[in-house]
Amino acid sequence: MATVQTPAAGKGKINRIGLASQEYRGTKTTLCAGCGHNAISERIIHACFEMGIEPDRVVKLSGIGCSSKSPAYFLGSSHGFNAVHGRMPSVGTGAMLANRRLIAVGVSGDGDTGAIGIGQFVHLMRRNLPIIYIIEDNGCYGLTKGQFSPTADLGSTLKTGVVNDLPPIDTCALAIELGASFVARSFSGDKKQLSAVLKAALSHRGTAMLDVLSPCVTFNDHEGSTKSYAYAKSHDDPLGELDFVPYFEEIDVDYEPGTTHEVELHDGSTLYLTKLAEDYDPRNKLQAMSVLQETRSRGTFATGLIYVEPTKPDFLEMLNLVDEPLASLPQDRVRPPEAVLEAIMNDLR
Amino acid sequence: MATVQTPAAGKGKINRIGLASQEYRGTKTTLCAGCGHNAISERIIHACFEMGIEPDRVVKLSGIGCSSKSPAYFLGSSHGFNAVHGRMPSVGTGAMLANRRLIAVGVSGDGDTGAIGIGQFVHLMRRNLPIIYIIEDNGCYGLTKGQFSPTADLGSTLKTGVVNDLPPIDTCALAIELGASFVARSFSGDKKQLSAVLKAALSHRGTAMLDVLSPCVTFNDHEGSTKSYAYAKSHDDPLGELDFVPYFEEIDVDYEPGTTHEVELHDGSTLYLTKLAEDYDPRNKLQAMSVLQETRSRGTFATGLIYVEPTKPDFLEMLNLVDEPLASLPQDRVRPPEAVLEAIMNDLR
Amino acid sequence: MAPEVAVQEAPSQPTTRRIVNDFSIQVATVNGSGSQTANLVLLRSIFRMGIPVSGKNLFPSNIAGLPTWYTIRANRDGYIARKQDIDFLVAMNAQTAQEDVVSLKPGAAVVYDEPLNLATLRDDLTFYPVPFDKLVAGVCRDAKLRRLVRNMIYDGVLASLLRIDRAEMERALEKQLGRKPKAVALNREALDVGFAYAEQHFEKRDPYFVESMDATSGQVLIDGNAAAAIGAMMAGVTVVTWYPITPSSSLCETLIDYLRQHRIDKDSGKATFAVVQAEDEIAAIGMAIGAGWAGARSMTSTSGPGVSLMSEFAGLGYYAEVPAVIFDVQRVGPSTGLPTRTAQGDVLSTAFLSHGDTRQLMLFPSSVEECYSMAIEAFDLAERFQTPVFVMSDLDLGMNTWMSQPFRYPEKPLDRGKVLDAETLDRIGKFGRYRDVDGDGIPYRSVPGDPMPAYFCRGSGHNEWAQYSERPDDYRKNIDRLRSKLETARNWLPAPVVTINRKASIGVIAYGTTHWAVVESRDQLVNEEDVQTSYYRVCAYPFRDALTSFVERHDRVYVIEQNRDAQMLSLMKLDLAPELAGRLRSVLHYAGHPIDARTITDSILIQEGYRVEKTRPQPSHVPQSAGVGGE
Amino acid sequence: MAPEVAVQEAPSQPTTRRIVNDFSIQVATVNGSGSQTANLVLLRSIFRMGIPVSGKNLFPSNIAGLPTWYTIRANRDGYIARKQDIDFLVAMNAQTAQEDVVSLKPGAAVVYDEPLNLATLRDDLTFYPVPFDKLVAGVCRDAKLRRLVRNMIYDGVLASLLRIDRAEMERALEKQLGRKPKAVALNREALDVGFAYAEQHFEKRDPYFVESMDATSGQVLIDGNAAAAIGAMMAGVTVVTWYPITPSSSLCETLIDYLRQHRIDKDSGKATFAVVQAEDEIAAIGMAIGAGWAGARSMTSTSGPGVSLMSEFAGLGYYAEVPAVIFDVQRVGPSTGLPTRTAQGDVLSTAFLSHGDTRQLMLFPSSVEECYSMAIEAFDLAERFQTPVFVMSDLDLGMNTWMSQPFRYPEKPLDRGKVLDAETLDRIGKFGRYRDVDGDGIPYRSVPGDPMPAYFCRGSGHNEWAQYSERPDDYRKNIDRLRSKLETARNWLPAPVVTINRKASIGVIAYGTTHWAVVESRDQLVNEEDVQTSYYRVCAYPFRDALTSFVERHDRVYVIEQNRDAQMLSLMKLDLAPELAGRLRSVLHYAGHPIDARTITDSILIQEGYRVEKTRPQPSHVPQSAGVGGE
Ligand SMILES: Cc1ncc(C[n+]2csc(CCOP(=O)(O)OP(=O)(O)O)c2C)c(N)n1
Ligand SMILES: Cc1ncc(C[n+]2csc(CCOP(=O)(O)OP(=O)(O)O)c2C)c(N)n1
Ligand code: SF4
Ligand code: SF4
Ligand SMILES: [Mg+2]
Ligand SMILES: [Mg+2]
Repeated sequence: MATVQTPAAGKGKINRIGLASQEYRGTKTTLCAGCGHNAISERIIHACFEMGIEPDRVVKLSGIGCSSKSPAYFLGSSHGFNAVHGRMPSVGTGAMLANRRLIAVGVSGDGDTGAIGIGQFVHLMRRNLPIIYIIEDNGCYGLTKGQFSPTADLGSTLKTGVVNDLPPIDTCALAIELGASFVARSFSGDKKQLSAVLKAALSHRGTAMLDVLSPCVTFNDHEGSTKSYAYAKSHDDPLGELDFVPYFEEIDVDYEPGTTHEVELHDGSTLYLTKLAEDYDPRNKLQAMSVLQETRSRGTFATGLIYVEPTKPDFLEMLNLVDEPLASLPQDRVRPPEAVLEAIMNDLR
Repeated sequence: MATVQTPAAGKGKINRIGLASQEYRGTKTTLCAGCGHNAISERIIHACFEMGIEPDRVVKLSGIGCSSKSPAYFLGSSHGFNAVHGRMPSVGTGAMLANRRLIAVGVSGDGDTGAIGIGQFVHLMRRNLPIIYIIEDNGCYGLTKGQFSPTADLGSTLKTGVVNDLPPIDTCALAIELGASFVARSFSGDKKQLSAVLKAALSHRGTAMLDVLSPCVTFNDHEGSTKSYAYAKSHDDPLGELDFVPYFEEIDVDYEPGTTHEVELHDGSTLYLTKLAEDYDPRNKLQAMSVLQETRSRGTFATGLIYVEPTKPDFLEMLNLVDEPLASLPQDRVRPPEAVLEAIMNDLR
Repeated sequence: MAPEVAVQEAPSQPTTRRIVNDFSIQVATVNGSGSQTANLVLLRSIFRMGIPVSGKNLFPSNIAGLPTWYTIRANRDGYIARKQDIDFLVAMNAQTAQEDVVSLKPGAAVVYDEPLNLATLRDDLTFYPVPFDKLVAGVCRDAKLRRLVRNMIYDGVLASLLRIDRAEMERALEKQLGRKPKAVALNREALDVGFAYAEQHFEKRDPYFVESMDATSGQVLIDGNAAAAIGAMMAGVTVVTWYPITPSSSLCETLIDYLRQHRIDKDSGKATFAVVQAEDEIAAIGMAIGAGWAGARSMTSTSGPGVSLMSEFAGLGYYAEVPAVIFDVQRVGPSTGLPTRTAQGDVLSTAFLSHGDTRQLMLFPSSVEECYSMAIEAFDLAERFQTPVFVMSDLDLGMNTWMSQPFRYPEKPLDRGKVLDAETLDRIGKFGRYRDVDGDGIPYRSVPGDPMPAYFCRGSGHNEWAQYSERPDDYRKNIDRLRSKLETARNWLPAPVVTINRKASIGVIAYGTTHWAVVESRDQLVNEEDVQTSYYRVCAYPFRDALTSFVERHDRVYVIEQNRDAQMLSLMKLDLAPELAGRLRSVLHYAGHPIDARTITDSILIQEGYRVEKTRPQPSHVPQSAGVGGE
Repeated sequence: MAPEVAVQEAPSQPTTRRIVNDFSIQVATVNGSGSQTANLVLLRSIFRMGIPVSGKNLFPSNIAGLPTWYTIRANRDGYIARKQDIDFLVAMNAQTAQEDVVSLKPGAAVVYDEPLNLATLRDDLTFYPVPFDKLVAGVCRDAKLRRLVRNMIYDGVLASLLRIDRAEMERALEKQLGRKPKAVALNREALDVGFAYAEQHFEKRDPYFVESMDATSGQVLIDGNAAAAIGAMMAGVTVVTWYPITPSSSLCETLIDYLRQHRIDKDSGKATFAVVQAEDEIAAIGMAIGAGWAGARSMTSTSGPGVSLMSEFAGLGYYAEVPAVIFDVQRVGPSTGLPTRTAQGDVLSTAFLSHGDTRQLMLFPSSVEECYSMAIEAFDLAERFQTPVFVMSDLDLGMNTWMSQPFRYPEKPLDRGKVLDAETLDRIGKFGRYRDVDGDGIPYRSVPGDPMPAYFCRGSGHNEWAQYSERPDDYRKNIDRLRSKLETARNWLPAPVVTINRKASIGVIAYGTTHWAVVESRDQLVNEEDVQTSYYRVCAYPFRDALTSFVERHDRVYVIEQNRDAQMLSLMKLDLAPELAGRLRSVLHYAGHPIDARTITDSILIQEGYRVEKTRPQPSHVPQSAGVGGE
């Protein structure tokens, strides 16, 4: 659909491939006004526009839930598949197997992923499938009217006063433990960080798992909730500033040596992380796990890029697929010649 | 069934409740001769006998697989439920809800748990349901003839030479991350350790997750396998000696102060862990996670009690159930009186 | 600006016709706008005036911002099925107002939000414009509250126009907001303002009136999910496992509320029940099966997608013979389909749920009363037959508001089925878990923790002694017994409700919520064309033998259902002798809203060879929306 | 100690009857004892002598140590279905030997392991005791190898007794162990030893002989799973997702082997396919659906429990219109059932797989050849109709060894169905993913990554433009189109194979592996009682119209199937006019082993009013085992 025009810089109204930001929009949202999910859609639109992503290479994938509806609200000219509850990972895996050139953007909810979908989540992470996997995390089931999800914190309350007495599943810790090669946490209210994380995810090859706090204004934005805007704002614990420099831009940042970690991503883009009090290196798995545990026990949540392994082979590489999309291989490459059948038959006599 | 007789010490042929070890046996195994699973059954029989467990309080639960068959081969006079593939956790949860007085012994395989069952595994751990959850871990699907399971190590080979290129799921790390309150790893070939671990698990209240290496002699015991007897023997990395003293026995161990950790379990039994080079305290979650990661990266596997949180409330406690089994509550306690119905009706007018 | 005196563009003459206690009101709003209170107050106040009513909510599968319609039907003759035509529209939603108005039949009345300027659209309707914003501004300052209170104004307007008893309305309001006196006061003011505005500005030009009568006294208003919840509690349910899904969530949510109120042990303060929100439907049914095996009365509740996921476990339940109750509150499929619309589309797939010669038991409640009574019965049947029992409700029944006689306290004690005890063991000799001792196909069972002999329960082949077996004779004997067990069940399951009309050569068969439209349609058939019918209402599957004799009595039998594939008719075809199967005809309705009498009557008349005027195509009530949705 | 000259306790007279090329051999062993090589060598050597054969393995659901029976039927007339009676038993398994011998019909022959001492059991059989342990000790020292090689000795014995061509046997051995010369040598020695022993010690007293003929030349031996794998490869499958389960695992495992050999790009060394062992069946079908949506030819393979788990996704595939091929290699249910036994028990539940008016397409291969050709066709059909296609094989077909003409290279190019291209877009104007442009119910689709307009795929309600919609008219139009799409499919799906016998007033209907017993039974019916039949072999569901005319032609039609619930007959009842449905009768066989001709013949004769001698009850072939098992 989109004709690919080269450069023209992502500054004005047209991006490097000649598309206007408008062309990254979807249909009008039907989510509640103020829903965090809408803010995330905006960030996705923004990141794809700025990165000059070709919309016809993107597939949008989701399960079921308010969050899972949101792929309709961005990248309207990309294909999308709003599948069944909790099973986006398998559908996304199938799509990427069919066509390795696609850029998969998956959107799920904390219920969709953490409850019914946790099995597929585990195995997707383990496979390090190239996909951006976004959890729009509001600690509840929005679309079915506000029940606790498995990311709800211990002691968090529903509007009705019911208290959650199960510990939350930390999807970031799980993803790291299981082998995802890019794991971040962010907040729908933090435009800058979320943009940087999304762009970096777009530059990564492998599973980029983004747990994005995304308050449900209708069912989980009250006092007593640990996923409300107010709570998220005041307990956000950034691991450092993120600065993303895409591969197609001149690097003009200038950090004092020793103050940043510099992570080169798969497509040549670079991510700069300013070091805070603690010297946090997101390439260190153990540190990643312990910072998650530690912030959790402090009652805050670490945000930013938590873990990255930029060169880990992804699932499609391991399968040693031909370069072309399997989906469009012509008959003569997928149906062996008659001689093969004959040889097989001979062998069976 | 078993009439409970008090003491009489678990030494001779009769245990403290007056049962012979024979009475803890099941039907004859139909597993392959030499299968690790059989050795584990033996240990279960032994531990239940020595602990004087009442067979009619035990329910044996399993999914599908060679491992999942094994509940037929121990505790023949206990109820058992060989359910469907990967879903033992939910069936076990239901059973414990129905009757909180039961002692649940679940047996699963690495395929049954790690693949199809990982979702229910995650949520069982999170709930800390009182159950002993044993994974008989052979890194392959025995019953379907030897395919890799999700606990197969990177680089491990099948008999046919096929190499596994996905990282293993570490069920212990997962269980700890998710909230299980007792997590151990052992080896079917280590009678002493496995016995101690099983007895300690029987003394624990909450989820006791035991990942037990259990070589599949038919499909995964060759060179190149990291789950063979030989490999397991030579890469077993015990975290220390375990000494279990049941609550009904006089404590007559005598350790030099500072050389052991002493863990008191729910039923009053005590577990002594001799400290090795590293001072390992299984009550420290972070240490547990890092020892797992570290041994894994060294190519060995840590065995023994990896993590324990003896006083963590279990799922049934959180539900605030009456003391009696729900299953046998009489009608007058479960059907509210007519006045209640009338009041409800009145309210609807 | 709206003129001071509201213009009333309407058929120039006030009609002299009075249509009393026979009309539908439809309130078109936006969901999340809090109109539910106003609608329920309206419903209840008419109900409390003694007039039969029903209230149906047609809502989108999203949380806020999309069009929603609430329809109240009041009918002195007790017809409370959906009616195609709307007589009185309250148009609050700019998005749909035009379409809503265009689809009305001539002579209808419209109360509308004045700025929508609808009166110019048609000249065959009565319009009553109301400046809601202006009026609400006088009642309440707070913008958020205003949005909610605004709706109460149309209740006031309708009270004036339809002559609804204001005292009843206020009582209904108090009932609705009982525990929030401030809210009651505010809303009462809104009511007053609406009432006053209408009294002052409108001349009654439409023919619709409410008048007190005595057809509802003693009755209650309730939805089917709440009714089923009360039934489950009264059945002594002890283990409840669930996973949220529309339209079934409110069943378990209501049940939780009731259990917390009435099933906490007085002395200990502890619960005689366990409720678990499972991680998904597979876990939910797995827990229910595990609990049923261990002797609890267990249940779960779901809708189509959940039933599909439960398929493997449902087969285990059938084959290993484990009791469990599953409520399927049906919605429109296939797949995610229309999650907030009603259907009877899971009948066939549930009958054959799971691979390999599995069969399931189903109950079909038609009324909230039956949601209650069949919930109780389902637990008895599940334990009696040691198998999953599916209670097939639907969204219309489960989530809409129905009137009912108050539920009767159960007379029978709990039937825990054939649970082995010492006495029985003595009588039968050796315990064989799967032995057919009594010749009815139902074996005895023991339960973990009881003092009876244990057995090993499994989904793989087994013999009478519950031992693993691959022997052909063991397999066959067992599966034949399972079939005979279900044969025994036929005549234990709730009996059909049969009305034989001696003058009728035509029979009508229906089940579930279709019943209400059938009741009305049968009267239409007699009144309009003197077509006499008998009626057989199915209450359970497998069917009783009575089905055969019913079909035998009639030349043609219309099976009326809310799905595309004539699912119940299909099950009947499988059971009936072919000659009888040949008498079955279909009336199908599948578009998401509840079936109405007119659809049935017209379809039967056409099939019977009568000429039927083409009725105006049904309003579709759902404007195009490009949003992705669905649960 | 065995005497030097083996005692041959047998009917005292050597028979003069010669029964040539018409007998069943059954080898009773213990699984895991490595008898498979010996059995296949035996099978192949008879086959290579030109005699029609089939080989069936009756094995337990465990890995080692339980009884297993391998049955070879050789039949000069080409009847290769299972036969009830065993003519020649090789009794190697102490556990079952007694039962095995007791269940033989008089006159049968028994080769047995001497220490089992079976000869005293019956005096109406011919016994040939062989001291296997002693003989093998001479061949091989290594204990582990000995266990394997031991079996080859009975091949040698049988070669002598039945007069099997030893050269063919050696060639078969080489074929079987081709790449292991040492193993070949060792086994050849065992063959020789067995042969020599028999030559030296036995006088032929049974009537069974093998003689070369010419009925198999050019043919191949293969199992249905391998055949389907070759078909899938030839269909150009690109994405294969699976989860191990008996009896389907070998389908994907064989496919992987073939793909690795023949679908690696020469130049790049890279794969033109992706295979994923998924975490379970839900993921397997989810991946297949995702891949099908994105334009791949995708498939998965499973058995009953997997199909049940796939239910939700199958409904999504139907409603969102996504192609995928699912092989269901059926085993005995319900639930885990008998994982290593055969059945046709998933027919009904698959037809209605998923809630809410879902319907699925099914193909029914009867032969290995059709496993191949229908695999190819399934991919074309899935893409043509944009829906899941289920290929309903079974354990008997999938895992047993069948002879077949060599498979023909496909003549037709791949049919990728209605994939939108620029030209079509031009022709049809605006792209509407779910528009019925051609009046056949099949819309056009675009594929991610192609340059055509995109659309949003979903399992929730949608209109022609693939926009989310809850409108009743949109819903109804779409689901009616889906029905009409399946109507179109009727006459695209593989046609039934119909044999009209002008003399017949009786029809027979069968499908899948039941076919082979039907072929034989129809001849029995003619030969024994001159009962003439026509035959209609179903190849696909939904049925073609030809079904109606077939039933019309016949007074009574027997539907023969391997399940308890007459599942195919049920589907036919739903489709046929009642008058015709009334002509259907059932012959059912459900005990785990493949159906045989005698069962059919007797059942039809009885139903037709003939007197049939009660045949001796079938041996059950599976001794009691208390082990827990099942997959
Ligand atoms: C199989 C199945 N079960 C249940 C549902 C009902 N359902 C729809 S969305 C949802 C939860 C959504 O929660 P989450 O993923 O957190 O999304 P949110 O709405 O909070 O963004 C559920 C349970 C369904 N659609 N399908
Ligand atoms: C739904 C379903 N899918 C697949 C199977 C087939 N199956 C039986 S056992 C098994 C794997 C067993 O592996 P594991 O749990 O590791 O047990 P092991 O045999 O190795 O002890 C599989 C895939 C099944 N029974 N049910
Ligand atoms: S209900 Fe919550 S999650 Fe759903 S759209 Fe509204 S605010 Fe967002
Ligand atoms: S196949 Fe492997 S896991 Fe199964 S019984 Fe044999 S040795 Fe044990
Ligand atoms: Mg959520
Ligand atoms: Mg295993």
